[in-house]
Amino acid sequence: MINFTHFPVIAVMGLFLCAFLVEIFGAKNKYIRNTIALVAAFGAFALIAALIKPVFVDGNVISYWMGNWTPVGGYAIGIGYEIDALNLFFALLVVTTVLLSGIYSVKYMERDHHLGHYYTLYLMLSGSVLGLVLTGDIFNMFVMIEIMTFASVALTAFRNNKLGALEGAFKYLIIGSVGSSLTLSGIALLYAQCHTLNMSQLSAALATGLSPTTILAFALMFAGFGVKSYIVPFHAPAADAYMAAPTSVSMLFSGMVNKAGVYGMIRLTYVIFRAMDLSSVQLLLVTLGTVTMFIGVTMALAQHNFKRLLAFHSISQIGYVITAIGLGTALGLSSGIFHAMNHTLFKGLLFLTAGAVLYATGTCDLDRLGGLSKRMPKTTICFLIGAFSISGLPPFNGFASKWMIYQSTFAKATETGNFGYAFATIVALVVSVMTLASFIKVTQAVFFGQLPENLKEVREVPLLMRIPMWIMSALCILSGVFYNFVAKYLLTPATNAAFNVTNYIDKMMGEGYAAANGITETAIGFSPLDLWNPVLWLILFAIVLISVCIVILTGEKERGRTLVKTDADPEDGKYATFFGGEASTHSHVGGSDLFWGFKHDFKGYFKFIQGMHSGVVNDYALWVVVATALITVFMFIFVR
Amino acid sequence: MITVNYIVSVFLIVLGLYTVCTKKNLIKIVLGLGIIDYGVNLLIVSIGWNDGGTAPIFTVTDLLNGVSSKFFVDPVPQALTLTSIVIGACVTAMALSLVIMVYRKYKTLNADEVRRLRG
Amino acid sequence: MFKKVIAKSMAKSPWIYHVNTGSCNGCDIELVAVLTPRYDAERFGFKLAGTPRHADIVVVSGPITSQSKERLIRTLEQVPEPKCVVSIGSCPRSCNVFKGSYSVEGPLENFTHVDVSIAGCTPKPEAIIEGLYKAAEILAEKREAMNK
Amino acid sequence: MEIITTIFTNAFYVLVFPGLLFVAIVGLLLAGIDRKVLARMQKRVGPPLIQPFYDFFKLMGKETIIPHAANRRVFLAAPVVGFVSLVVMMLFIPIFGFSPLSTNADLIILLYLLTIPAVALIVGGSASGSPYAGIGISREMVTMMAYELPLVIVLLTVARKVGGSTLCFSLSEISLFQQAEGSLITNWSLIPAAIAMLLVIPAEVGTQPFDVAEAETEICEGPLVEYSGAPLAIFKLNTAIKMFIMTALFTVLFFGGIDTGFIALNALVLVAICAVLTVICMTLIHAICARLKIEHLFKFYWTVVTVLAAISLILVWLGL
Repeated sequence: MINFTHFPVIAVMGLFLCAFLVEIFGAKNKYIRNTIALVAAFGAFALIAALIKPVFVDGNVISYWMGNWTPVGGYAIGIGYEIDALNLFFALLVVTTVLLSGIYSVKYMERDHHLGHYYTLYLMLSGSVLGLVLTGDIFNMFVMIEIMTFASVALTAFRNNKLGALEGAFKYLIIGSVGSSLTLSGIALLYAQCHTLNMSQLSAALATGLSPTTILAFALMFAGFGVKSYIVPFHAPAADAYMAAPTSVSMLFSGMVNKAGVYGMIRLTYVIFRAMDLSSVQLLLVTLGTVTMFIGVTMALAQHNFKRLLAFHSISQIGYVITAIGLGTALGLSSGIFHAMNHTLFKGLLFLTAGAVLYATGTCDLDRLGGLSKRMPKTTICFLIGAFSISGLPPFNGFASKWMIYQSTFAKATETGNFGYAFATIVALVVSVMTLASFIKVTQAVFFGQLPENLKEVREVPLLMRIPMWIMSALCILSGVFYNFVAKYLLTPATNAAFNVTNYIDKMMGEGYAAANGITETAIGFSPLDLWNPVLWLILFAIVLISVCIVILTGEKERGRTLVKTDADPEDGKYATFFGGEASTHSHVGGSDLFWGFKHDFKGYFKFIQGMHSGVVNDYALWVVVATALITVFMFIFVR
Repeated sequence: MITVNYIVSVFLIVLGLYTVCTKKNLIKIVLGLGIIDYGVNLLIVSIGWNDGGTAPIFTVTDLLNGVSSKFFVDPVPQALTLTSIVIGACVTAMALSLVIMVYRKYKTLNADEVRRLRG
Repeated sequence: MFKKVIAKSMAKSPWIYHVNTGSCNGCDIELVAVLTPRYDAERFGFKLAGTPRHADIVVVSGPITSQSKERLIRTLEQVPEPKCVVSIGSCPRSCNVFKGSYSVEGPLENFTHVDVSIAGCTPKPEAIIEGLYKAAEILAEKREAMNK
Repeated sequence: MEIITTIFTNAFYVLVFPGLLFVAIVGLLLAGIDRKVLARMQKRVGPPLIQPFYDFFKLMGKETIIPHAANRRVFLAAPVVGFVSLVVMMLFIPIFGFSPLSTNADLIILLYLLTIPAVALIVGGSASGSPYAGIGISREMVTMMAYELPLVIVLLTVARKVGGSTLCFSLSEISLFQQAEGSLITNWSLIPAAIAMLLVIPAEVGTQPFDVAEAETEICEGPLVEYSGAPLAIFKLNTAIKMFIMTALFTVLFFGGIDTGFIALNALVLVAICAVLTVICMTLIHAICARLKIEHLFKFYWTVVTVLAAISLILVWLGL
């Protein structure tokens, strides 16, 4: 019998330990360096994956007290780790991202210097996010947030010979620190009221109702986690940092750093304050989420840089997640975390393809790329899978989660009779189409169209960079096709865990503690609806595809059609692009030329929103302050 | 009076936020962050204060006599403050090093001119 | 059976791509007149295609000028097999009044095989329809020849 | 034995009726009706009714040219993927009660399946490497953004109307509801939505006033510029099938509930209604309108059509 209780803390500590071992032993030798980093990443992955059985399948909650400081007299002073299905769900996302990013970094970062520092920071970032997700102590969570901010900032500025990197890192640091200060003040106020830092005890202590102090704490922490998950008024530095960081790090940012913010938000609203049955909090989250997804996607439509475009899409997709978890229903939460998972997968994949393009060509400027599908066919296929997933085309995973989000928002609208939620559904659907539009723009500008002269010699990226992309692509397809499996074994336990606060408190503080403090909620036993059957659909698709292919491809002789010529002479005018009879010249329709009609109709809006993203750090800080003030006022007026 | 502490800490936080939002000099922005940190630290330390309490230190006799009846200040916020101070120092160091690098590349400390990433 | 259906369809649905190689626009107007309600070439399945990739019949009007020669040849190359070339009017046949000009390269026969040549300056729409109809039949024959 | 029968029936559903063969024939027939009626409206004789079949077989027999700038695999796969998704879509649409693949999420699945042929056209055009196609796909995408918003609102309206407080995305349930309560078109609060849907159909299919993406006179057929032979034939077939699918969807949403008792007769009634709808919403508008500019198209859909659809949604929401 293996004792699983030690696994989470070993995973976190192992990552931190290896972070320093890399610097000590691997500063000179790249093999030692890579080995240590990959072993640490894989070790964390294995340790967390080993917890699937006890937590997801058996339904246990694992608790661990640092130094065995168990609660005495109903007061938890020591730092505790508590792993229920919700934590573990996010922890799995974190370790998967870390492992794949680690494999990708080996080749991607090989041209950089001082890689010892890179791996130290990389492992520290991973360890801190894993610790943030697994911890049951709110001050420990804050410390992990701070370590996460440092590591992120340092990694953003890692290629400090580039102008954007320093600037992005500086903005990220300023806004991030303001956000963590907000969180810390919230924690301090909570401590003043409840005299505890343990999340389960806080939850029990707050059961008696909210006082003005705790409402202020709630507002401040809400804003603090908002900054960490980059919902709209707080989103500006994220776009800069994602763009400026090395791509393997951008993938970490969008795959786990902002998922950590989302996790904090769920923990805060569902478990600590148990505020999700308040319609005002629901309305606040759904409004923020809807605005986030719309502004994110419209900003993405206006971008000229591949990575910056992806960064704005990250913001937009987080809007979906926040909208869904803001509904406060079981279906809403499960669709929200499902979309968070899918976002990790497909956005990670897209960042990796962006990194591959950057590695191969040296630029991410949409106006200077084109026609790369001829030179990098494998990357192109991965990109298309990612793009179709994020746009929610069936049978990819984005479709499954988005469809759940529409279902849950509209169900919420019909339940409450509030038309605003139906509006959220419509916005979500339209944003989905706009997402597709902006990825069509990337497809046309980077992978299809005509190959510029200076990119004729581009080669496909090395195998070690393609492996993570293939894994991500496979996960994108599998989690879309076997959606029922994911929903049954991952989403349902996680959703039930978030709602089953009693179990969470009792496991940590001792049996009967929750009931003694007046929390009598029981498990809701949620199970997702059997919405559609993608496997059947896929089989049908295959039947039709095969029959069509038989007719088209094998019927060639019967119809006497001349064969498709593949090895035609490049100089042959017959196979040249049609230019109205002119000789073929390089004439590429780049990214910025697309969607003219759309932008023309909304030129006022685009001018305004692009002007708002002024790039001045003071403006961004002002947004944070104003938004925090508004959230605080809203909470004081409406939260009871 | 403990109320003064709260007022001053809120004042410091607001002052820091004001600095971050309005001052265009990058170093002043970093200083603003520091002021916010001090305000939050003061807030946390004040929370643990108990009027008339002693330091939370037990002598051997106290322990031998069983549970102490002594009234002491809450030690946890002080531990939190120490952590927070360390983190604040790290933030400042990190930010200042970034400012130095930015100055080398951009030849300016004006926030209005450090804005290549926008739109 | 497939072959027969395709060969029959080939004659029933010829799509036209029109190239003006320096015409005076007279023939072009007559070609458009063919599609008007009065003559209605669409009843035979004729349709103007937007690109040579879709075309079956390339209609050339005007003498071949030095500017248009290369472009014409390139366009003709880009039409998928089987294809027909039809010339309208006297200019592609003989260069008409433009013969001898420094910028005229000569009649269309010099550069490509012409399947149907419709005479007249300008030919009447009825004549154009008949010529195109003949071209469509030639198209079907070419298609059947490809089967062997 | 049982399994073999099941496989055989399913294969019949997918390949013959109401799948591949049925949609292809009816789609091409509708396209023929469209062309014939258009010709009669313009006092022409017009092509024979089976002209689209001729076009299709002719294109199948032509040479397929793949340009150098094109990505060969994507270029060839795009039309097939679009075609397959259209065939699968037909399996979700009940022919007055008969639908082999109906689930409780039909409408959303259809909404997404409808985008796949358009995406296939866009990706295929993009893969051909022509700048004309580049302009074409940008217009196609903007068109798609334009009609998607009213379409979403129309579908939500119907779902709300049929499902009441628990909304109903299942097309067979929508059919059953109409059998019990009469066709939805007779409900006055849904008439604006029906008009909006009628206006969405031509943009979805890409017929005359809304065919900015394939404007053959200005950008040489847009995304199709480099296509020839069999892939082009399949794209043309896709357009024809889309015509049928969209009108059939309209029929199910607003004229559902007609049931003669025989599947074959039901299918005939469906085709007849589809033909009438095709004439109304495509041929008629085609005959009287000139092509719009792309920004005008976008403005039209996001103002006039969206407002019509939204009026219906609000009326239905208020319980009228």
